Amino acid sequence: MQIIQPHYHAIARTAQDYERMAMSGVVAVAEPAFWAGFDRRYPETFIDYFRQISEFEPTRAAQYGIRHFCWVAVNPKEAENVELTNEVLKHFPEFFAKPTCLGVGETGLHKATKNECDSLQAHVELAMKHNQLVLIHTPHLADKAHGTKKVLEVLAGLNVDPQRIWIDHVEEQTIGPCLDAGYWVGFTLYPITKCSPRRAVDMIEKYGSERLLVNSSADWGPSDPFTLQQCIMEFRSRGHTVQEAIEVFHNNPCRFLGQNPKFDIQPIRIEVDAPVSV
Amino acid sequence: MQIIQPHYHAIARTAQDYERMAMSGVVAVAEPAFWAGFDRRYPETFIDYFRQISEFEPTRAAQYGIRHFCWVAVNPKEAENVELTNEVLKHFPEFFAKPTCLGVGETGLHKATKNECDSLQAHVELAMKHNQLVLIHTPHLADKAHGTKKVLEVLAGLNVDPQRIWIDHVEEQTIGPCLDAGYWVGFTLYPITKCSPRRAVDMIEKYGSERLLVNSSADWGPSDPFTLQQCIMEFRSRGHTVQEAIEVFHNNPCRFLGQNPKFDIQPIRIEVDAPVSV
Amino acid sequence: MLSPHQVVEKDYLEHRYMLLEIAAYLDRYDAALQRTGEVPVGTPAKLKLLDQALAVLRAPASEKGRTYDLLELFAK
Amino acid sequence: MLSPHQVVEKDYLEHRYMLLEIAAYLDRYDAALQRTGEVPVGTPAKLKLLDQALAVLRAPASEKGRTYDLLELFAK
Repeated sequence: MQIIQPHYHAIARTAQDYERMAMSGVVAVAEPAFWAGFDRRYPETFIDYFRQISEFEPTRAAQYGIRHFCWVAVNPKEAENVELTNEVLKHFPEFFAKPTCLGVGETGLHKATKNECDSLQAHVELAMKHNQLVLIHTPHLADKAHGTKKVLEVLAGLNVDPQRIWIDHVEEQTIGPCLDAGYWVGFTLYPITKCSPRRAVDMIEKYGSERLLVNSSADWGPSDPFTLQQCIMEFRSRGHTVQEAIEVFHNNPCRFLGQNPKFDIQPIRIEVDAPVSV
Repeated sequence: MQIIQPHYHAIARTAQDYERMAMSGVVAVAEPAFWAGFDRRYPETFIDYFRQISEFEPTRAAQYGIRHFCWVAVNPKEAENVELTNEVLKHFPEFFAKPTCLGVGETGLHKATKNECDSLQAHVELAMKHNQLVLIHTPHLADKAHGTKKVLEVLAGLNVDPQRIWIDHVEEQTIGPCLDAGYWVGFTLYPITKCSPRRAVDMIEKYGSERLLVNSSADWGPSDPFTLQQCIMEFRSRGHTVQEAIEVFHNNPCRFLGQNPKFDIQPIRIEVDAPVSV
Repeated sequence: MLSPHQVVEKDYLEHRYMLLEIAAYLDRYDAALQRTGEVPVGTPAKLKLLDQALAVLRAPASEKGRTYDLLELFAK
Repeated sequence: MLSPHQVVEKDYLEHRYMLLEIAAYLDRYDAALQRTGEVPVGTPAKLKLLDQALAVLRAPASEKGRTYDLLELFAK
């Protein structure tokens, strides 16, 4: 089946992952800027990181016939370093000009501190000023409810187009308010501890498939790109059609990401051709 | 680490499994005769199956430096066909003469019917008569408690050496009586639904590591040879030493299987050599 | 072997996750009832069994332990 | 979508398995206490939380559902 993986940290994943994704129908991935496992100290590191995901990583993906797009951001965990954040933000417009950069992400909150909220606001404002898409990370586990509420508060105070903002890592507790406020939402699927493929399908069945993206976990921690394909299997096993699956796992990413004209993959429909005469 | 996988259905597994097992330290596997997913009709099929696991499969394993041993049996599920069972049993002595055949297995019970019990008895008696080892399958899920009790009753009525009998697939509910009666016990680890690596380690910690074998699930159904290595990781992560792990996952199989002199892999001990002088 | 504190910490998140999965399973059944308008004749046997298992997990452990007791329950 | 009956049947064994895992986790804590002879000052917070979650799973579902309620509980 045709699949788009809209949130994928390729630099932390193997060539084999690319190969297996290609073989299972993945046609495109989009790579948000992420935390590296430690707090980086130098703006220069970020610039080189953005170069890596906007210049080098597309060549790696291309070897498997996969399109690669990216996003730029200072990670919420690093937003405590205000000077670093402001310095890096100055360079965003250079990357907005790259042919595969879709916008700002993943910005968002981790512990929802004052500095994090300021950084989130600065990220979103810069994106809106440059007509970019935004991908917002919400905290995990016990911090999720409070952090998501805070994200919504920060956004409510800004002049944004909600349709161009995707709030990621929603769960049963947080999906409602995000959809109600007009944003796109995303599920991130984990092999264990966080949102599972089954629970994601439950939420799709409950809330419908509009303004909704699904991505696997895929980073340097416990994660598995194939939780996305597991989710498609689960979705289909509950009696949903191939076309319904394509709407969620291929066409929805086209609809959201395609708001940036650089993302030129179009929604598709499976039609029965002229019947074979017997 | 040095690992022996004492219960492995190689004909249902891939060359990649062999390769990855070899790379993780597996030095030997033993393949009991299994059910094929449907009830076989012809004794001839069994003869060819026993030839496959006693003649061909060792050559496949050898390519990865893995020793391959086997066991012969009519599966409990097929014991309802009394004529078939009796016909196949006649051929066992030919296979007992093979250089890698360790005995009779997996016999045992599935639904604990009269015919199954008769077959189990005939299997065990034949093994004892020929001085062979015995591997006994116990039923899964809701049938396990009753089926295991019945296995112990059948064995109690026979003249057996308990030390040469391994009762497999024990869980918290059934391990006690099997050990108390002097038999060896085995845990079979599944990725889901049955005994997990963690629960197996719990039982090792509770009952000690004597007369105890651990094997992964590895057949044509949902199963994973690497649940065995997961179990070793879990065991080590709880503070048990490498040598303690070797006792359970390498030396215990040597102790049980080595009662048949064809199994000539010896227990090992990791010794610190002359210290490096600085 | 691990201390009691280490036991709790080591695998807490996985068991938290399992409880969420079980919650979602029960919610899924309710959602299916609501969707189909079906009025069940009592709780399905398997869900009753899970509920009894939850009761065992909440009660003080027996001498043989909760895992043993759950296996006994599921074998009925 | 699946019927209520199909929902129960499809994943029953996995959830049965998860309850056994949770039982073994609680047993493991008890075994560690017994082994170390440690006398805990009350139940650890995380185990209390799991017990509260078990209570939610046994109670009638709220309007928002059990998964929602468990997430709220775990976020406290």
